[in-house]
Parts: sequence; C-alpha cells; structure tokens
Amino acid sequence: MAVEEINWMSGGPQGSGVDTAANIFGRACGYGGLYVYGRREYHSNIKGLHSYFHLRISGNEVSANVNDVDLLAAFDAETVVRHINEVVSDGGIIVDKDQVETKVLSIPTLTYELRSELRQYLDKKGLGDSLSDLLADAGKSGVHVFQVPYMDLLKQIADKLKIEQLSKVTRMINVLTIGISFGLLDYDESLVEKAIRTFFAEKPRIVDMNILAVKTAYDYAKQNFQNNFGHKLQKIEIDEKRIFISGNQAVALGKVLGGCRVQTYYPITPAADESEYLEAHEILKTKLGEERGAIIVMQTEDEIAAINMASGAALAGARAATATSGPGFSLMVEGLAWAGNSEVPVVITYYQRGAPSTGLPTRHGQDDLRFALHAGHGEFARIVLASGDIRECFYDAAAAFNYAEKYQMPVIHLIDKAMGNSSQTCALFDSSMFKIERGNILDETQLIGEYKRFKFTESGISPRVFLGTKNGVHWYTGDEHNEFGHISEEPANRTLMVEKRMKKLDLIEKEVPIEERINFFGDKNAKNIIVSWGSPKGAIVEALQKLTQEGFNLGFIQVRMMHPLPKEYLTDALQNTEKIIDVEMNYSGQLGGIIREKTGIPIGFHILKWNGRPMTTTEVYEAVKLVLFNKAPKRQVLTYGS
Amino acid sequence: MAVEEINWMSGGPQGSGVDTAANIFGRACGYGGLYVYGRREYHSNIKGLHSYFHLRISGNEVSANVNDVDLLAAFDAETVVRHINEVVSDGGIIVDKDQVETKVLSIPTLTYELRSELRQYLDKKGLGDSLSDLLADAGKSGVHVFQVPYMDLLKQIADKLKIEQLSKVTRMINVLTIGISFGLLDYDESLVEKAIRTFFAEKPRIVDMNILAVKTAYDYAKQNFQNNFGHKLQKIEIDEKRIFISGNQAVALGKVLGGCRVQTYYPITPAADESEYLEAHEILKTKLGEERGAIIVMQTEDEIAAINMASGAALAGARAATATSGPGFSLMVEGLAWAGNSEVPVVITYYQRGAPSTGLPTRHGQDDLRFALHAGHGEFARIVLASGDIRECFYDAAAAFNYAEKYQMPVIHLIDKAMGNSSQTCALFDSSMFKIERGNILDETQLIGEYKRFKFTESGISPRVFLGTKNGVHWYTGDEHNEFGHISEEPANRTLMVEKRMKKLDLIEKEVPIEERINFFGDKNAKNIIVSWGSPKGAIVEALQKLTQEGFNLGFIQVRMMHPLPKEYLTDALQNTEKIIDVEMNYSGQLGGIIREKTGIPIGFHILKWNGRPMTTTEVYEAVKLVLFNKAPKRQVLTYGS
Amino acid sequence: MALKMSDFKTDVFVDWCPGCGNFGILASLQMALAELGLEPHRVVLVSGIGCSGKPPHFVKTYGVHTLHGRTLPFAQGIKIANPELEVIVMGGDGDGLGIGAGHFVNAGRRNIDMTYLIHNNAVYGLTKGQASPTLRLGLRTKSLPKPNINEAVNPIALAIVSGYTFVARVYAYDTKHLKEIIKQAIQHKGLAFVDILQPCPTYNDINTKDWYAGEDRKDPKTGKPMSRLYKLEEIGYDPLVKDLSEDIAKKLVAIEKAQEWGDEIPLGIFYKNELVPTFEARISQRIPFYVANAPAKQQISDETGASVADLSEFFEELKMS
Amino acid sequence: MALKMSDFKTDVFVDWCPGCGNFGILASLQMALAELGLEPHRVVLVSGIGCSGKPPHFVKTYGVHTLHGRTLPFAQGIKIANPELEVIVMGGDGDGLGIGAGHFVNAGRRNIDMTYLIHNNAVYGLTKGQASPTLRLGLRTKSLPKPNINEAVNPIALAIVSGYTFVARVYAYDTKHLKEIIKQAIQHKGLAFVDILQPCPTYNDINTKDWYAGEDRKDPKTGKPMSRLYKLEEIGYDPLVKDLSEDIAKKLVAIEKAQEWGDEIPLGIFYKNELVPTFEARISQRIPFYVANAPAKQQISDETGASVADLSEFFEELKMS
Ligand SMILES: Cc1ncc(C[n+]2csc(CCOP(=O)(O)OP(=O)(O)O)c2C)c(N)n1
Ligand SMILES: Cc1ncc(C[n+]2csc(CCOP(=O)(O)OP(=O)(O)O)c2C)c(N)n1
Ligand code: SF4
Ligand code: SF4
Ligand SMILES: [Mg+2]
Ligand SMILES: [Mg+2]
Repeated sequence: MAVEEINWMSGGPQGSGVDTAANIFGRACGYGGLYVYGRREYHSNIKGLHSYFHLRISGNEVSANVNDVDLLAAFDAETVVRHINEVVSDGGIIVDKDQVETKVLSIPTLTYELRSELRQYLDKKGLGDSLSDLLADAGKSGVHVFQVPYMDLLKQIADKLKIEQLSKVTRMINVLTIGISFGLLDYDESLVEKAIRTFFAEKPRIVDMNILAVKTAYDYAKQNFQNNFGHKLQKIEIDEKRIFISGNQAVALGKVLGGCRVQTYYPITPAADESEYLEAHEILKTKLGEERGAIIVMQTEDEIAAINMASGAALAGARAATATSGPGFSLMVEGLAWAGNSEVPVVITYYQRGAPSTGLPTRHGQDDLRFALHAGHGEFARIVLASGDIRECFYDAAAAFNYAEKYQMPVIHLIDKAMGNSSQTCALFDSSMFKIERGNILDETQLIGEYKRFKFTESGISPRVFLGTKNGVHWYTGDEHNEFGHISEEPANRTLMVEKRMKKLDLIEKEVPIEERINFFGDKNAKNIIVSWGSPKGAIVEALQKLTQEGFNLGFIQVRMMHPLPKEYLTDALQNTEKIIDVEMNYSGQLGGIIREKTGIPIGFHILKWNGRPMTTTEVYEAVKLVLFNKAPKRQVLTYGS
Repeated sequence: MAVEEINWMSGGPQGSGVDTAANIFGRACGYGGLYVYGRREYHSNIKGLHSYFHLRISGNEVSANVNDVDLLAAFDAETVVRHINEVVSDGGIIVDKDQVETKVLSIPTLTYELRSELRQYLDKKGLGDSLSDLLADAGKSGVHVFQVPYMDLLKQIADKLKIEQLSKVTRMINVLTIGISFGLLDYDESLVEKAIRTFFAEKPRIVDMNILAVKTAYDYAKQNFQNNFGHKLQKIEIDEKRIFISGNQAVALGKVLGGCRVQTYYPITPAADESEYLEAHEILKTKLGEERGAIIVMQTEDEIAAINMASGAALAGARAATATSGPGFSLMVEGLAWAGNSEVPVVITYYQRGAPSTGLPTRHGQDDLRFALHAGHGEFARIVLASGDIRECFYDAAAAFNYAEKYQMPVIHLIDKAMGNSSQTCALFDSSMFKIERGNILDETQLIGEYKRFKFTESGISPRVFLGTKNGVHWYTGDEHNEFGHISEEPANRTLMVEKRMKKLDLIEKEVPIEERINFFGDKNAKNIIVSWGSPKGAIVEALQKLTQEGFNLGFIQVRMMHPLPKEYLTDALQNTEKIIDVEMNYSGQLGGIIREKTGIPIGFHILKWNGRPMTTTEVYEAVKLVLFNKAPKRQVLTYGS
Repeated sequence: MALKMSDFKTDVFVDWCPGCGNFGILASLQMALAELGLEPHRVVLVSGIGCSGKPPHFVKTYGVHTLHGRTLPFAQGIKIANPELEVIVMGGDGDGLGIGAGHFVNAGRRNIDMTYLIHNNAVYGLTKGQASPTLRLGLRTKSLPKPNINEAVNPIALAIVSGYTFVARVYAYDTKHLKEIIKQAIQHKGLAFVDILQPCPTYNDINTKDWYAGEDRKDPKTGKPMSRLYKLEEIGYDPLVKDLSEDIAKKLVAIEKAQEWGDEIPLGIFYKNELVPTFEARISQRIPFYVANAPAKQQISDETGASVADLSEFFEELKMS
Repeated sequence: MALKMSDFKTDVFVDWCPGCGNFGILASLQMALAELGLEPHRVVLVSGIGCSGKPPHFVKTYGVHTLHGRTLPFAQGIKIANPELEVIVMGGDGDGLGIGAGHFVNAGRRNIDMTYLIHNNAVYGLTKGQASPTLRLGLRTKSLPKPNINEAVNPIALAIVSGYTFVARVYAYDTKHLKEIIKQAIQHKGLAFVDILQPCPTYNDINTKDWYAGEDRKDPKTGKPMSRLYKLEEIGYDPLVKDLSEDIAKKLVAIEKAQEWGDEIPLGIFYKNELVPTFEARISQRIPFYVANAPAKQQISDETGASVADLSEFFEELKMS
C-alpha cells in the first residue's frame, strides 16, 4: 500500500469548528481506507483562543504525529502565525484572502510572550509585520500559499441557499477549508460528502448546507489551484472493519466491556468526555436481553465524593469506577488510602495533563507517575496501569476491573491527554478473548458460620462478600482492623494485617503474565534499549522501525504495569544493555528513577519533554539517533510543538 | 554520674490520670537532676481503653525507650495483663490488692484478638485465669509484686480530708501509684511534692489532696515493702538549666522563634496539640516591646482550607504554617501543588502516625516519606525535612521558614507521633545562633517600573513582593504562567518555567551546608553504616554507642533533609561500605528505596517495624548486632511493644 | 421470629465515656431496627470519624466506618448500587457540618432515600474537645484555649435549605422519642436528617444533661427544674407538606422554629415532604428497570466468563465504512 | 487624581465567548473599584477555576487565581494576614456551591470583612456545560446528555442560613445596578455575598438574555417583552437589620423572597446586617493590636537578623528546676 502519507493541520479560534473540520476530514479519509491519527490542541478556553488539529493520514496504522505539516488549513491569521514554520518546504497553506494584510503583532489573542517572540523573529528575519510578509517568506522556501476569498465563497453559498444573513453561514469556514484541502489533494469528493452526512446525521438541513459549502470550495480549488500542489491523497480498498475512536471513548467502551455499573465523576478536562459519553449511553445492550444492563453515571459535588461514592458502590458489589485528572486525583488521595486499607476494588481512570496544579488543563503531560504510585498516606497495595495507545486504553480499562476484584485493591489506570483527546482509526476491537474474573466472592449459600472479611490467608486475599448478603454481616473501617473488620490497635495484629495487604503485591508479581505487564518491540537481544510508558509509545515504535530499517540494533520496553513494577524482567532485560534510553514526558524521568530504585540499574540517557505537546516520531527518531551515534548528552529535552 | 537507670511504666484506662501520673513522676525526677524520656501510648479513645506511659530515667540524656520495665505501676488489672512480660526479672509490679482475683479473660475492654492471644498463652503455660495466677507466675521469675489496697488508702485520705464521697478521691489512684513507686525507689519525697505543686499550680485544693495521697502511699510503701525492691533512684545536683518538653511544644516554640504569624489547622491527632498550645499563647513576647507580636491560630473547616488559608497568608507576607497528620495531609495535596506552582513559602508540619487511612490514629509510624516527596500532581520543587528528636523539632521548625522564604517553595516538616507525643528533659534550647533569612523580598521603595513576579533568573529565584505593596501589582495562578503570573500555554514559556521552578532544587544542593542536611554519628570510616531518619534516631544513637563500646566499627547517617536528598554525600559515604543497614518504621524501607534511586547503591540490610510502637534501643541494638555478626536475614522485622 | 434489640449487638466493647449521650443514640437505633423488623443483613450503617463514628462496630448489621466528613458520599454510593439496602448514616457535627458541609448541602439536592443522624455535641469529641460548627460564638467549652470565635451553623435550617425532605431534632437521652423519630426517618421516602442533641460530659460543660434538663433554672414555685426541651408535636406543630403549594410556607416556619435556642429548644419533626421525588424515582424515569435490576445485582458475565456487554451499537456509531 | 475604569485594565486578552455575561461583571467591577477610589495595590482579587476564574488577569490589581472551589480559604488567609487589603472574591456557581460548598457555609460563620461574587450561570462553563448546582431539576441545557437529576441549591437562602451579613442578587447585563451593588458589598462591614445571574450564551440555552428579558412572554397589550427581573428596592423591600431583635424576621423574609423564580425574579439586596461583629472585631477583643500590627506587617527579626521572639515565658512554664 504505497499511499502517500499526508499531515494535515486545521486551525482557528476555539469554537469556530476546528474539531468538526478535523472529524469530517478524518472520516472522509477513513472511508477511503486510510488510517488516521489526529491530535487535538486547544487552550483552556471556550471560544476565541487558538486551537488546532494535527492529522496524520497514512496507509499504515499510525498513533503519533511527525513534525511535518503538509497542508495547513488556516481559518484565521493567528493559525498561520503560529504554525507557518511547521509547514514542509513543498507544503501548502490555505489562508483567507481577506486576512493576508493582517498586522500580525496586533492580533489580540496573542499572549505577551508569543508577541515578544514574534517581534524578535520578524526583526531577526527583517520581515514586515503583515501576514503577507510571513507568507512571502515561506513562499521563498517553497511553501505554496493558497489564498481563498472565504467571504466571497460564503456569499455565493448564502445566495444559493437564499440565506440573507451572512452570519448564518460564517460558521462554515471550517468546511470551506476542507473543500479546498481535498480539492488540492485531489481526493474523492463523494467520501467527503459521506463524512458530512454521517457527522451531521441528525440535522439534514445542516448536511445540505455543508455539502454545498464543501462542493463550492472543492470546485474553487480545482479551478484556481490546478496542479499547483504536489501532495495527493488516494483512497484504497480495504476489507477490514474499522472504527474512528478517541481515547476517552475507548476507555468508556472498555469499562462497559469490563462490567462497570457505577461511574462517578466531577467534570474535569480531559476526563469528563468519557463520563458524558457513558451517560449518554447509560442503558446498555447486553447478550442477556432487554433491561439487563445499565450504568449509573453520577456527577458528584467534587472528586472527594466521586472516589468515595465509587468505593461505596464497589462494596455493595457493583463494578465501580471514577475518572479524573490531576487536580481531581489530588482530592481523591484520602479516599484512595481508605480503599487501600479496606481492600476495595475500585478503579480510577487518571488522565494526566500538564501539571502541577491547574497547570495546562488542556495540554499533555506525564508528570504524575510517582504521584499515582505514592498517593495516600501510609503503605498499601495498589495496581498502577499505564496504557500506551487508544487500543490499550480499551483493553486496560476492562482488565482493570479484573485486577481490582481479584486482588481486592484500587487500580489506577493512567491515561494522558494525548491519548484521551486524540482520535484514530483502528481495526474494530476484538473483545472475544476477554473474560471477566471477579475473584473470590462468597454468596449467601457459601456463608455458614462466622465470616471474617479480612481473614488471614496464605496469599493475603480473603474471600469477599457484598454488602447485603445474608449471613455475611461484616465491617469496614479506615482504622487498622482485625479479621472481622473491627478497629484493632494491637501490635501483633497490626504487623500481620499490614503484611497481609502488602503481600498481595507479591502474588500479582507471581500470577500476572509478563505479557500483560510489558510490551517489547524490536530486537530482544538489542544492545540499546528504550524504556518508556504511556503515550510516547506510538512515536517510539515508529522511530524504532525506522532506526531498525537503518540498521541500528534497538529494542523498546514499554512498561504497562507501573506498579508492581516487573522488576525481575527489567533486571534481566537491562542489566547487560549498553545504552538504556529513558523516554518520558516529564522533567525528572520518573520511570527511570523507579527502574533504578527497583533494579539498581542506572539509566544512561534521558529523552524528556514537558512543553505540553506530545512527542512526535520525528523528535524521538532524531534524539535516539543522536544517542546511538554517541552524540547525545545524557539528557535531551525535546521542544517541538505549537 | 553513676545513677541507676530506671524504666518506669504507668498504665490504666484512658482518662484515669496516666498522663498526669507520668508528668508528675517525670517532673519529680527532673527536679532531682535526672534526665527523663517518656513515651505516651493511648488508644484512639477518650475514656476507658488502656493507655500507658513508658518513662526512662537516667543520668544521661535519653530519647528512646529500652525494652525493660523496672517498675510497673498498674491502675487496673488490664495494665498488668498487657505489660507483665515486659517487667524485668528483678523488677516490680504495683497492683491493686482488690483486683488480683480479676478473671483476666473477662476484662471487657480486651479486644477479640488480645483475648484469643491471652487464652492461648494461659493454656500454653497452664495458668489459671485470675490475675493472681499471672502474678504468681511472674513472681517465679523474680518479679516482685506489690499489692496495695488502693481503696483502703483512698478511704484513709478521704477521712483525713473529711470528704464523704469516696468517688471524689478515686481519681487519685494515679498519685497513689506514684507515692508507692517513689517509696519503693527510695526517692526524695520533697521533689514529688514540688512536682505536684507545679503541676497543679492553679488549683491549691487539688495540690493538698494530692500531696496527702502521695505521702500516704509513700509511707505505706516504706512500711510494708521495706527493702523488698532492689532498684533505687537517687537525685543528683546539676547546674544546667533544663526543660521538660514534648515534641508538639518544641515545634510550637520553633515556629515562634522562626517568626510564624499565622498558623492554620484542623483538629487531628497527634498534631492538634501544637496548634492549641500556640493559640493559648497567641500574644507573643518580643524583644521589641509590648503589642508587637501575635500569632493568629485559625481552626478551619477542613485541611483543604487550612493549607490554602496558610498559602493566602504567606502571599500577603506573613510567615504561615499549618500542622496536620496523614489524613489531613492527604487533603492538602491539591493546595500543596498550587503552592509549588506559585512558589509560595508555606510550611506544613506533618506528624506521621500509623497509616494508611485512619490507620492507628494515636500510634506511631513512619510510612509517609514517599508520600511527602511525591504528593501533588505534577513536578514541583519542595523541601522535605525530617527531625530526629525533640530538640531537632525545635530548630527545624524555625529553619523551615527560612528555607521556605529563601527558596520560595513549600516546606514539609516531617515529625512523627513518637516524637510529637513524647516528652523529655533537655538543656534549655539555645536560639542565639538562629537568624531569620527572608530571601529576596522587594518593598515599595525598590519597585520601579515593570515588576515580574516570576522573572526568569539564573538561580530560578525571582524577587518576591507581598500582596498590597505599592507599585508591585502582580498575579498568581495555578495555571502555568508567564513571568507576570498570567496564564500562558505557550510551549517555550512552559519549558522554561518548569525548569525555573525545578532548578531551585539544584541551588539548595549547592547552598545548604551538609551539616544541616545530615547528622553523622560514630566512625566516619566505618565499614558498616546505618542509615535512617526521624525518630529511630534516639534508639540508633544509643545502640551505636553500645556497639562501639563493644568494639564494633559502625557509623550512622541520619538524613534530615529528605528532599532534595544529599545524594553526593550519600554516594561518597556509602559506596565503599560493606554493610548498609537501613532502619525505618515502615514496611518497605522507603529511605532505602530513595537512596537506591538517587545513588544506585543497594541496601544490604533492612531493620523495619510497623506495629505502631517506636523502636527501642534494645531492639535496634540486637538487630544491628545480628547484622554485624552475619547472622541477620536481609530483612528483620521488629515487634516489641504493647 | 421477631427481632430483638440484642440481635443488633456485637461483642465489641462500647468505649464511650461514662454518661455519654451516644449510649442513648446507640440503644435507640438498635431498638428502632428491631421494631422495624429489619433483618441485620439488609441494613448498612455508615459512619464517619469521631466518637460518633464508632457505632457500626457496636451494631450487628453491615457496618462501614468511613472517613472524616465523607459518610454521605460512601452511603450514596452504596445505596445507588443496591437500592434494596436500608442505608443509615451517622456522624459527628464536625464530621457532617464542618469538613463534610459540602456533601451535606449537595446530598440534599439528590434526595436519595436514606437516613442521616448527626450526633450534635458542639465539640470535636475524639480529638479532645475543640469547637465544632454547632458551638455558639463566644462560648468556651472545657478544653478551648480561647472562647469560640465563630458563629454556629444551624443544622435544621441548613438541612431545609439544602433540600432534605425530612428534618427532625431529638435529644440523646430521650431514647423513646429518639427511637420513634429514627423509625420515622427510616420509613420516610427520601433523604431524612435527624439532628441529635448529644451531651458530651467530657468536653462540653455548657450543654450538659443538667443544662438541657434546666437544673439551673428551677421553677420558683415548685422548685423543680424547667427543662429547656419541648416537643413540637405538643404545641400542635404540623411539619407535613400535604401539597407542594404549601411547601415554602412550611419550610419557612420550620426555619423559624429552628432559630429557637436557649430556654426553649424544640424537638420533633420540623419538616416532612414526600412529594419530592426521590433519586430512585428520578433515575427510574430514565432507566425503568433500575430498582428491579440494580447495578450491584446485574449479571455482568455469562457462564463462560465472557462479558455480557454487547458493544455493537457503540461500534455502529464509530464505524469507518 | 481620580481613578478611572481604565486604570483597572490589563493587556491580557479577555477570552470569554461573545455575549457572555462575564463581560458585564468585569466592567461593573472595574467601574466600582474606580468609583470607590481604591488604589490598585490595595485590592486583591481572588478567583477560582472556571470561566469565572479569569477576571484577576483582566484587572490591574493584585490577582490570585486559585484552585477550583478554594477561593474562600485563600481569600480569608490573605485578609487575616493583612486586614488592610480590600479582598474581593469571585468564582463560579460550581466553584462556590458545588465543590466549594463546605467553605461557603463555614465562611459565613466567621464574617470576615470581604466581598464574594458568584457568577451564576447554572452550568460548568469552562468544562463545557455540565449542570451546576444552581441548575434546576429536570432541565436540560445544551450539552447535557440527560436532564438534570438534582434539585438546585438556592444561593441566597444558603448564604443567609450560613451567616453572611450582606446578601444580594444582581443581573450581569444590568451593569449600573451591578456596579452599585458591588460598591455596597465592598463597603459593607462583614462578609458580603452577591449572586450574579450570568447568562452563558454558549451552554445555558434556557436562562438566556432573552429569557431574563421575557422575550418569550410579550405583554398581549403592548407587545413588549415583560422582563422576568424586578428590583426589590422598587417594591419597598427593606433588607437592613436595624436592631438584632428583628434579625430573624428579616432573614425569613429574605429566604422567602429568595424562593421566587420563574416569572418573577427579584434583584437587589435581600439582607444586610452590620450588627454582627466581624472577625476582625472578634479577634481584636483577644489581640487588641491585631489590626494596627497585623500578622503580615509585624517585624519578625532585628537588624542582626535575630528573631524578635522572646521565648522566656514559654521556658518558664517548661523549666525543670
Ligand atoms: C481528614 C481528617 N481530619 C481530621 C481528622 C481527625 N479527627 C478525628 S475525629 C475528629 C472530630 C470529630 O468531631 P465530630 O465529628 O464532631 O465527632 P465527635 O467525636 O464529636 O462525635 C477529627 C477532626 C480525621 N480523622 N480526618
Ligand atoms: C479539583 C478540580 N476539579 C475539576 C476541575 C475542572 N474544572 C475547571 S472549571 C470547572 C467548572 C467551572 O464551573 P463554574 O465554577 O460554574 O464556573 P464557570 O466556568 O461556569 O464560570 C471545573 C469543574 C478543576 N479545575 N479542579
Ligand atoms: S468525648 Fe464526649 S462524645 Fe466522645 S465518648 Fe466522651 S462523652 Fe461521648
Ligand atoms: S462558556 Fe459561558 S460562561 Fe464561559 S465564557 Fe462562554 S459564555 Fe461565558
Ligand atoms: Mg461532635
Ligand atoms: Mg458556572
């Protein structure tokens, strides 16, 4: 499948339809048998500040961006200013003809620091301060500029539709840029129409308007920019069933598969979409027939209520989860420790974002690993999982409940903004292999005589009984307790009870297959090994493929179970490695620290990034290559992104 | 000063005057020139459950217990049952004559698990189930039992005082046991009277009653138990000025010295005593004259309010702190991250106790080191200090404010229950060397032109301005921000701003003298080195002295600045060490893990304990000795305590 | 076989101070459960942290002793997952109205069918007597270093404003009345709140048993103490909202009554309204089988262990073809 | 020199949606500050997280943009440390009455002399339109997947019950009235609360500008819309407590008025009472020099850097000789 890979970026003010454009564009490509990966970037703002979507279209499955933009579809001047330097030398920029004379330093939404940077840049390059100056400069290095009279086209459309107020159609600038884009890329127009039809399925009038807009723009491009643009996009025939799905949705589906019946949440970016999606689908279709499945989604007054309500539901016997991000998780910490102490199988989906504090609420980061590991006073057993891509989000979300119930402990499922808010096409998820394992649960018929909820056992696991079960009356408390669950301050009981809880971690080490705890890519005997976790996976895997093709000897360990860390595996795998390269989206190389803590093995090289934008294949490729060429410092800091 | 060391234990139901007895006993010893260390143990209960005080009296300064009890002063049968096996073979037990026939298995306050244990014990030993059976058994191994008719003595006292209701004097069982104890120990009675006079200073009637009670009991002992008991206590003459102080009080005094002006808190054991003590002394005496100093102690609605209110006060320019323990700190985590992000100099005094969750609210533990290090989503600079004894509590509490203001970051001061609730005599604190260092603060006169609160500087530290200062208007936000403090999501600014905050940790590494970060004891070139932190210090230092006297080659690194960890020092000190012995009051050896993470050096031996009771000199001595004799497993778990 | 109070007792030592009002609350609750014939396994007692947090250990029903201030979230989670359970929440005044005030207010908005009892002793008992949110401004109970600097919150008024549909006050030592009110609270359809005036002889030396009994104000004629407590039912007070149109008026009267304190302290039901739909009724509108097939009761896997979930409709929405 | 509104403007782009009610609030606040002649450095604006959390960046006074729901604790800390500062708190309805409800209630008990403005738009704006605690039961604003399942909290009633001593409601687009009320709130001695009805054109498609203006209910005679809003002062409502004996009555009337909604929505001051001592007054009783020598202003070290603390009295109590 030698389809050309296209990197398309669409940008404009938040609220002006960037998401819609990207979604329609992506669908249109997907309908043509292409794989799509799309990353959404937006400010913590509802309307007006800059947002964009960076789409990668390829014949192969992709789950990361590269640095390139082949075609930039700008709704406004700011988009051009912010992204012009990302456009490749034979790439193109679609821009509003009426805005090319914009004085770029006067764009009101620019931040102080961007304005200063821009001023310096213009000075250094000796450029004028109009958008046209910037465009002309780009033109010199081969970038094609496609000036489109957005307003004229909209007027034509309005006329055709007999709409008098132009303001009623200005929302369609986004679809115009799609039409132009596909015109330039010479893509099958009917697929775009199909995308519009499904996207606006419930609004036939909107469908018609948008199809007209796309057509108008498509034709405009064909007529005006004939043969001017070198990149083309071709559809291909495929058999496979595919879906176009975001990380948020994948987690939600995983929870449904996993049997989640109560989900609590307090709104927070980028986690809330998952809960809202679940709520919208609260009545679940099941194989058992009608009226057999429903998930209760509770919006709580805060995250403290969210975790504790979920724990309550779990004690009653429902599979229960909550979803949040950093600030919310911070508030859940006390409840987490209660769940740890009381051995509650509760699942917390933790969407990391730029931190600390409110940080970068809508931007990416992987700063919270250590926090997830150590959150909560005292020592108690927990499992921390980290998915590496959208597909893993789905499977891990389901598996989390199995771990939680089998080992009777809270499970923290780490996602991050780059996964949660990105979308990609992938083959339909196969859930046929997944089995629900609820662990050791006793029902009424199995309860005869004295029942001890926290019975001391060899493995540390005590048979569990749901609240409300006949003959199973028992107690929970956040205090240290005896086997019945009553408060106990006796030193001997304390020594045993802590051990009981903690040794379940050893059991996990023994029982959970290593394939569920790590993924290995590349050469098992490689001298150079990358270690990483979470969303850099996509970029690393691609970089690894490229570097392997170039003849480098490289392996990649993606850690998926962050706690308990598969330390024996890591010791074996890393102890004779020449170069260990830790790739993470944080300042201190947290996974690297944990590996050293648990194995003693020092990390030779760190490739780190914390600017709020995910790693790209390009960056990782280049940074790793520097290491392999012995040209890298011990610590490389990546900075790509806008 | 060859004074005999005496270990005295006094026990009875919570609320029956155990504290008072211990305090009077301790003072009486203190007035006799002796050093006292006293550990308080009590249930999370107000009245009725067992509590005790374990006092060590010595000619030398002491800050730990040993396993022995030389004289057990029991108010009730339960005290005997719980502690009988701790009494040394020539020791004594003071017991109520009327209670010796108590059926021990029927004592209502025994927990299920203690009752089971006791039943087994009696069976195994073939003992009857009366207290007298246990006492007789102890008598066989040389323990002296002093049966005292508490009620008869009280009646005599009531008669003398012409009090008709016996219930009005039963509260004085505690002082009776003191009288008996000192009679047996042959100690100067006048010092006991003095102790009573100062302890009840404001209640002359109570003074008289208690003095009469002590006298009566003292005489009773003299008459009835003449020469029966081998341990004696002698006063000595001293010059030094000494105080008898608890950890809670020492922290409070340190805060006053350090210039704290706002303290917020929400009640919690074992932290609340500190705040209440401060509130009781809110108007402060200063060298500046009248009406110049006062500390505002705010009881808040929860710990979330406590930390954020303290941060608010700190921004306004007051030195501000809060004090809590595990559950409360869990709730402060979000506020901590805000303070980290906004570079707020706020001090959090963190009293660790048995965890997780409510855990053992009134018992000891050191489980929260990792949590203190990583609490809060995201990465931000913080300092974590850990005091090793009551004296250090004082100095560190003051120094914490200097660190906080100089480096503009939150400081977490780790104490623990064993320190907070223990009391000891020590030489008057010398605060003459302490200087207040507020760091880089600009006032109105220094503010000309544009002020940037978060100005990028070489060191990462930006000059600070208090809210309300003329010409200094600026902004704070938990969002990532630019130099002015306005929200910024720009990637370049983000990369720099994270680095600005984090590199202050490097500055600390450079600037803070190593003497403030670690204490070293023993032989600098020792082949065997103990590492530890916090309250095990006392026991370790004593064990080290003993082992050194026995000819072993041993050193002890007490880490005081847990973060940033003095890793270079540790690497130097530990890399050629034969045996590294990590001693900690937690399950996983957290400091050991951190040392390995930061230095790569593996920890050879762990001596751990988590039963809620502090380590004793005896235990540490024995466990370390096993290591030195190559007879120890890699992990020894200590369990002494009742 | 009829249940007896003793069927609800455990072996755990009840470790409250002698004379503590909590003994009355515990006994009344056990009596109420027995009289209502609630089988122990159908009841879940949820408590917070404080002296008032300990009852679950003394009562032989399911017990969940949670975190300080977090009773309501836990309890709501339990009830939502299994609405068949009789969920009874108990906690301190500090627990419910200090650290837990946010949940207190927001639980009212849901009206989940549960019962919430607050042990109101005006102090933080278990942490040794600090001022609780119900201690009045300027008072100085035994262990306060200074007089209380905050105004008191009014639990009854707060509950009414927050949407609780059954709001009552009782006195811990009047176990018969207390038991009756607890029974009614449990039987109420909706979220019931009971403010229990609970003397704490150890730390609250102001609102003591004697004070409530009026030992300090003897009738000059009879020489007998004049109790500060009286019952609303005795003055013909009618708390029941029979029609939504009278709701506001009934609320206002209740709030007004709730201001009485000092020499005249009303006990009894201040407000009761069963016309507000419970959470269970609201959610059943969306999910008609919610109660019949509650979250905790749903079958989630088949015999082979496979999930019963059928994701086809989701995939249909997401499909790329 | 007199201050102008522009003296309170920063260069930061105001990034609210077109037509957002917040613009009115911002402008009114800036006007109020200018008219009160408050020098920018004497004012501290404290906000939470939400669309309503952003104003500090737009106003040239000290600004502290805190955490979601935690405005009041931060603000109280600032004010306690330096009572000379004019502390103005602003936040969302979710911020203040959802996650922040516990602080909301407990701040009322302290009556610290500050001003608290809630931007009441009945949605969680910045997280894309979920139901806030002021959205009424059964309503379904634009982005809700299902109708709201919770009752609304009543901010006015809650504030009154919680002890706020100045309680008002205004409308975001009535900037003149809003400005006047803000001025009075700032000048009030004690904790002032202002509930600002703030249309959110993006997510709240129910309580819109048109809805408030009554565009959907035109007077059959004139054909003109009949506004749903009216002013309490226009009906001769008197919110001021002139004597503590009338306090309860005034509170009850205010709570009653606060129940009006729908076709008749009162604006203006519901309740005002300056007879309740402020926190500053209360603490000054204990520490007479509190205001004159406030915590943030005290000198803590001498020229040599030595602490000014004199610990001798502490040591005296603890001494062992
Ligand atoms: C988060 C947290 N903060 C503080 C505490 C300490 N604490 C234990 S009991 C208690 C107060 C109890 O007072 P109240 O709720 O009135 O109950 P009471 O003991 O009076 O019945 C507090 C603050 C805690 N357990 N958790
Ligand atoms: C602890 C925490 N939880 C959740 C969030 C996410 N969050 C940001 S804004 C917001 C809601 C804002 O709603 P509201 O307070 O009504 O303010 P508005 O945006 O409507 O002005 C939430 C929940 C957060 N920042 N912190
Ligand atoms: S402290 Fe008070 S509330 Fe607690 S048990 Fe004792 S008397 Fe009861
Ligand atoms: S989302 Fe609503 S509240 Fe937020 S800025 Fe837009 S209109 Fe205003
Ligand atoms: Mg209480
Ligand atoms: Mg809002």
